[in-house]
Amino acid sequence: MDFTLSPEQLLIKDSVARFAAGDHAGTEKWPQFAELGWLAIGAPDELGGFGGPIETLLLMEQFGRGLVRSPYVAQVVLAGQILRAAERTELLERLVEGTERFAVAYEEPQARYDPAAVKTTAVREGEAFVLTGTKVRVLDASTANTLIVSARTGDEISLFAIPANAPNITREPYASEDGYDVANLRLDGVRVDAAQLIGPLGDGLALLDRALDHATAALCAEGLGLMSLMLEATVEYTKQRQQFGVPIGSFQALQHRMAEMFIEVELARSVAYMAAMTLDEKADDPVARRRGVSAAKVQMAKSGRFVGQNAIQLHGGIGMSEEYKVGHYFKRMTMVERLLGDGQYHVARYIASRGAAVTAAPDRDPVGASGSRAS
Amino acid sequence: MDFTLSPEQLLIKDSVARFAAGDHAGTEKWPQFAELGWLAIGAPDELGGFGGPIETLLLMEQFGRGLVRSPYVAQVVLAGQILRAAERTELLERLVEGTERFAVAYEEPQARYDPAAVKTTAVREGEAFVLTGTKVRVLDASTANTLIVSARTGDEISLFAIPANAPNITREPYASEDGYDVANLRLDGVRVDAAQLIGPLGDGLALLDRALDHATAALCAEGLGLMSLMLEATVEYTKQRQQFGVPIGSFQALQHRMAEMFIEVELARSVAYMAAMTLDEKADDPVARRRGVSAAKVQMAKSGRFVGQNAIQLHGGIGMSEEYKVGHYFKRMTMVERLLGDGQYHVARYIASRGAAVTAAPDRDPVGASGSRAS
Amino acid sequence: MDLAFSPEDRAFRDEVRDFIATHLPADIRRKIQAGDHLVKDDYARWQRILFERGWVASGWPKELGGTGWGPIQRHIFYEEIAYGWAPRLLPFGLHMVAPVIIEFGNDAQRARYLPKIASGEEFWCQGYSEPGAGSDLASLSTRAERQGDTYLINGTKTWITAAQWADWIFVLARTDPNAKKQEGISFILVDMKTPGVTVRPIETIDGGKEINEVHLENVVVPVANLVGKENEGWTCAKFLLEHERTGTAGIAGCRQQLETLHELIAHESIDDPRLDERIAQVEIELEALAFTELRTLAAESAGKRPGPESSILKIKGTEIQQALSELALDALGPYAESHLAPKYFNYRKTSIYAGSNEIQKNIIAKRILKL
Amino acid sequence: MDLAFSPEDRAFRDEVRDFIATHLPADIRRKIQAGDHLVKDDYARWQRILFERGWVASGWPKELGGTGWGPIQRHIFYEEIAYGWAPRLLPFGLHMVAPVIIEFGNDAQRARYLPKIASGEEFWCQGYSEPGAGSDLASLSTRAERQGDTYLINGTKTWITAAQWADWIFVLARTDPNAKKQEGISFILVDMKTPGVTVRPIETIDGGKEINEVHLENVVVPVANLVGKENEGWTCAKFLLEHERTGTAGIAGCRQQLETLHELIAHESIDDPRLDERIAQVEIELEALAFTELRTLAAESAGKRPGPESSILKIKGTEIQQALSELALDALGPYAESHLAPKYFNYRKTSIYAGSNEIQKNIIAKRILKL
Repeated sequence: MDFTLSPEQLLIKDSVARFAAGDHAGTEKWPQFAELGWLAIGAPDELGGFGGPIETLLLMEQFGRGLVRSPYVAQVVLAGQILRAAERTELLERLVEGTERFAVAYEEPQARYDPAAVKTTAVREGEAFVLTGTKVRVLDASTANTLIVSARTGDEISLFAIPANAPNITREPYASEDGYDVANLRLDGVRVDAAQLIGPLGDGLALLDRALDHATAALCAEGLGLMSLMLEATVEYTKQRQQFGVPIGSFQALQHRMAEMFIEVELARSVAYMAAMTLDEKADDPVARRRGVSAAKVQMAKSGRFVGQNAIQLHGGIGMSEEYKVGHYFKRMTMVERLLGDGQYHVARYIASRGAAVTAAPDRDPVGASGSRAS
Repeated sequence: MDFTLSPEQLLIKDSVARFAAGDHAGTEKWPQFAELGWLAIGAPDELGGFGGPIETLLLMEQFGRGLVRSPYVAQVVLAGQILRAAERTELLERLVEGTERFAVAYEEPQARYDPAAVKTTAVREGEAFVLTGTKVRVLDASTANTLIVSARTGDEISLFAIPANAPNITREPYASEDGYDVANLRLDGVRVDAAQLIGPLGDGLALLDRALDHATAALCAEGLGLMSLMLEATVEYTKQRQQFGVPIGSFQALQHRMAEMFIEVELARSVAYMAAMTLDEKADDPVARRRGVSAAKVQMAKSGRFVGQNAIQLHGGIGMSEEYKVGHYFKRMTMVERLLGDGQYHVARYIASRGAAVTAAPDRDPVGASGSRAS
Repeated sequence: MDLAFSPEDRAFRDEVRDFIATHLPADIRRKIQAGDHLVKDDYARWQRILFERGWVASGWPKELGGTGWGPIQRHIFYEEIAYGWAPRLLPFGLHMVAPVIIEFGNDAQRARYLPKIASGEEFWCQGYSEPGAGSDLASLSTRAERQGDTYLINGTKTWITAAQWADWIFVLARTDPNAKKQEGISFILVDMKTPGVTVRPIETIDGGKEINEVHLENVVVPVANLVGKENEGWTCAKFLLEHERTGTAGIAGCRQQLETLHELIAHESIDDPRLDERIAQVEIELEALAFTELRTLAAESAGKRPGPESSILKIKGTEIQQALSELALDALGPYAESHLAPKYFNYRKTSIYAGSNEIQKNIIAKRILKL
Repeated sequence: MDLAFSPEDRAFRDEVRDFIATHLPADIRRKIQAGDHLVKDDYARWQRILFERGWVASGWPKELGGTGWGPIQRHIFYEEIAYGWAPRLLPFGLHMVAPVIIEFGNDAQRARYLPKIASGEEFWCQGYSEPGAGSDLASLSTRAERQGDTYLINGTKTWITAAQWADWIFVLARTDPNAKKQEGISFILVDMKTPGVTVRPIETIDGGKEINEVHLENVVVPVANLVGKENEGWTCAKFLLEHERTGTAGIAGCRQQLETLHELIAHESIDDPRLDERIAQVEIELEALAFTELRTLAAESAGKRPGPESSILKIKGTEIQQALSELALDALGPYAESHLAPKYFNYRKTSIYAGSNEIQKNIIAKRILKL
C-alpha cells in the first residue's frame, strides 16, 4: 500500500497546479490543454494516451482549487470514456487532438439523473435510424461538433454520434448557476445511419453507466479541490479578520467548526481516492464500481455542503459578496454536489448496488466496494 | 392568549415540586398521591376530580425534574382516560381512591407501538368471551389488580377488564432499563363475561388511541422536566468544574453547546404545552389531536436525545457513573423517548394524519394541529 | 392559562386579512408569488395604502401616529402581511431610525422626519456596519469632525439594503477619536443628496443587487442632524439593535415556503418517504418555534420586556428558513438549479446578518445561562 | 500509487485469520458474539496463546520480544482480532507502560517487567486520571514524598479500567509540590498488593463494573520503581498519551456492529427506507474513515511519525460507533430496551475518554490548522 505519486504524476499535478493558480478566466484554453497532453489522459497508447483515473483526479483536484471553468469532465472523461470503451478510436483521436468537441445527451425531463430513464426513440428504417425525443441539461451542447445521444432501440438503449448541425435538432442553450454552458435538446426525426452507432446495438446503457462513473469520480476530485481551498481560505480569513480586538480565528467555537470542516475535507479526500482506485482496480466489476463511486459522491455531497455553508458563515457578509472568491467556490460546489446525481440519488444507487456485498466480506480490497473489509 | 397559571394550578405545581425535590426513592407513595388528590386529576367532578391535561403537564414536569419513578402515567392517565371515556365510574373511583391498580395491555410482539396491530382474539361463547393471545411490555402489570386488555372481536378491537389473578393468565415481569415494572402477558383462553367489556363492543381502538395520546402528552411533560433539569445540572457543573485553571463553562465551544441545549429545551417546552392544549381544545377533533401529540413526541424525542447526550458529554467521565444523577436522567429520557412510540413511529403517524390539513390553513388555532396558522 | 387568541384579536386578524385581500394591488401580489424582485415604487405604493389606513407605525406612541397595537396585534399584522403575499414594510425608517428619533431626538427632529417616514414619502437606510466591523459594531472608523455648526464626515458603510432607494441614511460616526471604543460615537442623519455621498451596489452570490456600499467623502452635515448627545451615539445604537434583534422568527414566511414546497412536490409528483420525513421534521420544528414565539408574545403582553429569549427565534428561525431552502433544492434535484439555487444561496445570509447566529449563542450563554 | 495490500501483507492476514479461527477457545468466541462480559481468565488464556505464537508485543523492539511488525501488519492484526470475535489484548501493560519502560526505564526494569507483561503473567492498569483532573492531566494532586529510598504515596486515581484484575498500576504522582504544573511529576510503578492500595468499582450507567477508583493511602514504594528521572514523569506521560491517541479508529469493530445491525434488520424483517438511508450514510462514512486510516498507515510506513491527524480517527471513529449504537436502538424500536440500550449508554463514553472529542478538535485547530 503506497500513496506516493510517481514522477509522471507529480509532473501533471504541478503543471496543472501552475495553470490553475494563474489567470484562466474567460478565454477558452482547450488548445493549450491539447498541447500539454491533458486531453490524452485515459486514452489508449496509440493515441499518445497515458494515465487513468488517478491522473484525472490529480488534474481535477487542481481545477477545483483554481476554480477552473472547463468542459474537461464532459469532454475528456464522459465522452472520452464512452468512445474508448466503444473503441471509436477515430473520434477519440480528434477529441485528444482538441479538434473536435462532443456533448453527451443522456438525461431527459423527469429522469432525475437516471440514464436508464430514456423515452427518446431510435426507430429503424432500413439501414438508418430515426431519433425523436427531448434531452435536458446537456453539458457543452452549444460548443460541441458532435452529439452522443442515448435512445431506445426496442427494449434496450443505444448510443448514436450525431453532427451537432444535423437537421431537425433544436438547441436551447442556457448558462447554469455557476456559468457553465448547458442546453436542452429537441430531436424531431433526426436521421442517422447504422455507422453512427457508438458501440454495439443495445450496449448504450452499459457504456453510459461506466462513463458516468468515471465522470462522477472526476467531479468528486473537483469537489475535493473546491473544499480544500474553501477551508484554507476560511482559516486564513479568520486569522487576519479582527473582531472585538482579536482575530475571530481565536474563538473556540469557530476553531471547532473549522476542525470539523477539516475532518470533512479529509473524508472527502479519502472517497475521491477511493473512487479513482475503484475505477482502476474494479474496472471489471460493475457492482463494486457503482458502489465505490456512488459512496464517494454521497460523502462528497454531504461534506461539500457542510464545508461550503460554513465557509460562507465564517466569512460573514463578505462571503455573500459576488466580488469575493469563496462565494463562487460555494456556488460551484453546490452544482458539483448535484451534477450527475445528488446525494439522494447516489445513496439510493449505493443501496441498490449492495446486492450480495456483505459487510466485512472476507476478501475485498481496501479500495471501492464500501462495506468491505481491507484485504 | 395567556400563559399565567391559575392559583389552583400554582398550588399543584408547588406541592408536586416540593414532593419531587424531597426523598421519594424506593417506597411506593401511592396512598400519599391519593391523599394529595393527585390521582383525581382529569377525573369527573362527582369523583372529586379536577383539572385536565394542563394540570397533568404541571405534575409530570415536576416528576421529571425530580426523577420520580411512579406508575402515574400508566395508572391515572392511560387507564384513567380509558375508564373515563368509557364511563366506567365505579372502576375509575377505585383508581382515584388508590384502592385499585390497573395495567393496560395493548402492545403485541412485532406491533412496533401500533395499538391497531392486535392478534389477540376474544371469541364469543354465549354471554362470555374467551381471550387468547400475547401482550408485551405491559406497564405495572405485576402490581395491577385489574388488567385492561385489547382483543380482536371480529374485525374490530374491544377492551376488557380482567382480574389480574384470573385463571389462564401468565405474567413474566421484568424491570426495564430505568427500573420500571414491566411484564409480558400470555392469555390462554381467559374467560370474561360481557359485563367486563370496557366501552361498547368494537370501540376499543378509539378508546385506546385517545388515551394513548393523553399518556403520550404526559410523557412529553415528563421529558420536559428531565431535559430542563439536565440542562441546569450541566450549566452548574461546567461553572464549578475547573480544567486548565478555569471553569470549563468558560470555553466558548461548550457555551454554544449549552446554548443549543437551551434552545432544544425551550422547543420541548413549547410542544409539551402544545400537546396539552391540543387535548384540551381539540378533544373533539381526533385528527388534530393525533397531529398535535405526535408532533410533540417527535420534537421531544429529538430534543431529548440531543440534550441527554450532551449533558453526559459535558459532564465527562462522571456523567457515565451510576453514582451521579445526570446518568439516571439520561437513561430515563432514553426510555421516555421511545415509550408509547419513538420519534420514527410518531413522525409517520404525524405524516399519515396530515390528511387535509393544509399548511397555513386559514382558521386553525395556535394550539395543536401543526402546520396550521395562528388564528 | 388560555392559548387561543381573544375575540378582539381574531376580529383584528380578519380585518387585516380582508384589508390586504381587497387593497393589495394585484400586480404586486403576483410579483411576490412569482418570487420576482420588487422595485421601490411597489414598496412605496403599498406603504401609502397602509399609511392611509393608519397601519404603518406600529410601536410608535399613539400621539405620533403610532398604531397603538400590543405585541400580539403587531404579530398578527406581520403574519398576515406574509400570508397575504404583501410586501413587508421596509424597517429602516419605520422601525430603526424612527424609534431612535422618538427616544433620543428633539421635537424639531420628530416633526421634521417622522411624518415622511410614516407616509413613505422619504425612504431611509442604515449606516452602521462597516467593512472593518461586522458583528463588532463599536469598532467603526467613520469619522465626523465638528467644524462650527457642521460635521465633516468621512468613511465607508457597507451591507446596506435599499441604499439605492434611500433619501436619508443614519450614520454612526466617531466624533471623538481619542475616546475608547463605545465612547466618542455619534448618531447623525445624512441626506443622501449631500455632495460626497456615493452608493455602490454589491452584487451577492444569488445575483441580488439590493446590498450596497455607501461612501462618505467630505460630507458636510449640519449639527442639527445629530440625534441625542454628541459622543453618546452608542446608546442609540444599542437601543436600535435591541429593536432589530427582537425581530420575529419569520414564522409566516416559513409557512409560505413550506406550502410552496408541498405544492412543488405535488406538482412534480415526487414520492419519497425519506424526503417526507425530512420535511415533517422541519415542519414540526417550525410549529414548536411558532409556539415559542407565542409564548414570548404572551410574556410581552403581560408586560415583560423583550429579552435575550429573542435569540432563540433568530437562531431557529433562520435555521428553519435555510433548511427549507435546502429541502426545496433537494426535492427538485436536477430541476432545481435554475430557479431555486439563488434562493438557497440568498438564505445563507440569514444566519449572518442582524447579529450572526454565533453572536446569538454568545448572548444566550452569557445573558440567560450566565456562563 | 498502489492501495492494494502487498502479497506479503495478504499472506500475513490469512495466517492471522487462520490462527484465530483454529486457536481461539470456542467458549470465548461465543461470549464475545453474545456480547457477554469477559472475565480475567478469558483475556489471560487468549494472551497466553498469542504470546506463545509471538504475537503480543507489537511495537516493541524485536530484541525485547517485539513482533517486528510495521504499521500495516499491526493494523491487519488488530482488524483480524475484531473480525475473528477474539478478545482484544488489554493495552495497559503491553501498549501503555511497556513502551514507557522501554523508552525511559533501566535494564533492570526492562528485565523485571517486560517478560511478565508479554506473557500476561502480570496484568497492569493505568493510574493517571484523577477525580479533579480529567482531560487536564497535568493538574493531578497525588503526592509521592521521597523518604530515603522509598516514596510515600497518597492520592486517588479514577476511571481505571480492569484495576480489579491488575497486579500493577503505573502512577503519575507529584514529587515536587512547589514546581509548576507539568514539572515535579514522576512516573512510578506500584504493586497492587502493597498495603494502602484499595480498589473501589465505579458502576457505569450501562450496568458495567470494569471502571474503578484506586485509593493510595500511605503507600510505600521503593525508589527503584521510579521510571525515568524524578520530576520528569510528564515526559513519560506525554509519550504514553501520544501512543494512546494514535489508537485505531476501531473500523473493524464498527464493521462488526454494522453486520450485526444488518442481521437484526433482516431477522426482524424491518423494511424502512428511512432507516436504510441512515444506515447507508453511516456505512459510507465508515468506509471513508477506513480509507483515511489506510492513508495514515501508508504515511507511517513511509516513515512519517503518527501526528495530530489521528484526532480525525478518534473523533469520527467514536461518532460512528455511537451512531451505530443509536441506529440499532432505532431499528429495534420497542424491542431494543432490554439488550441494546446498555450498549447505547456504554458507547457514550467513547467521545469522552482518551482525550474528549472537544480536546481532539482543539488539537486539530491548534496543531494542524495553526489557529
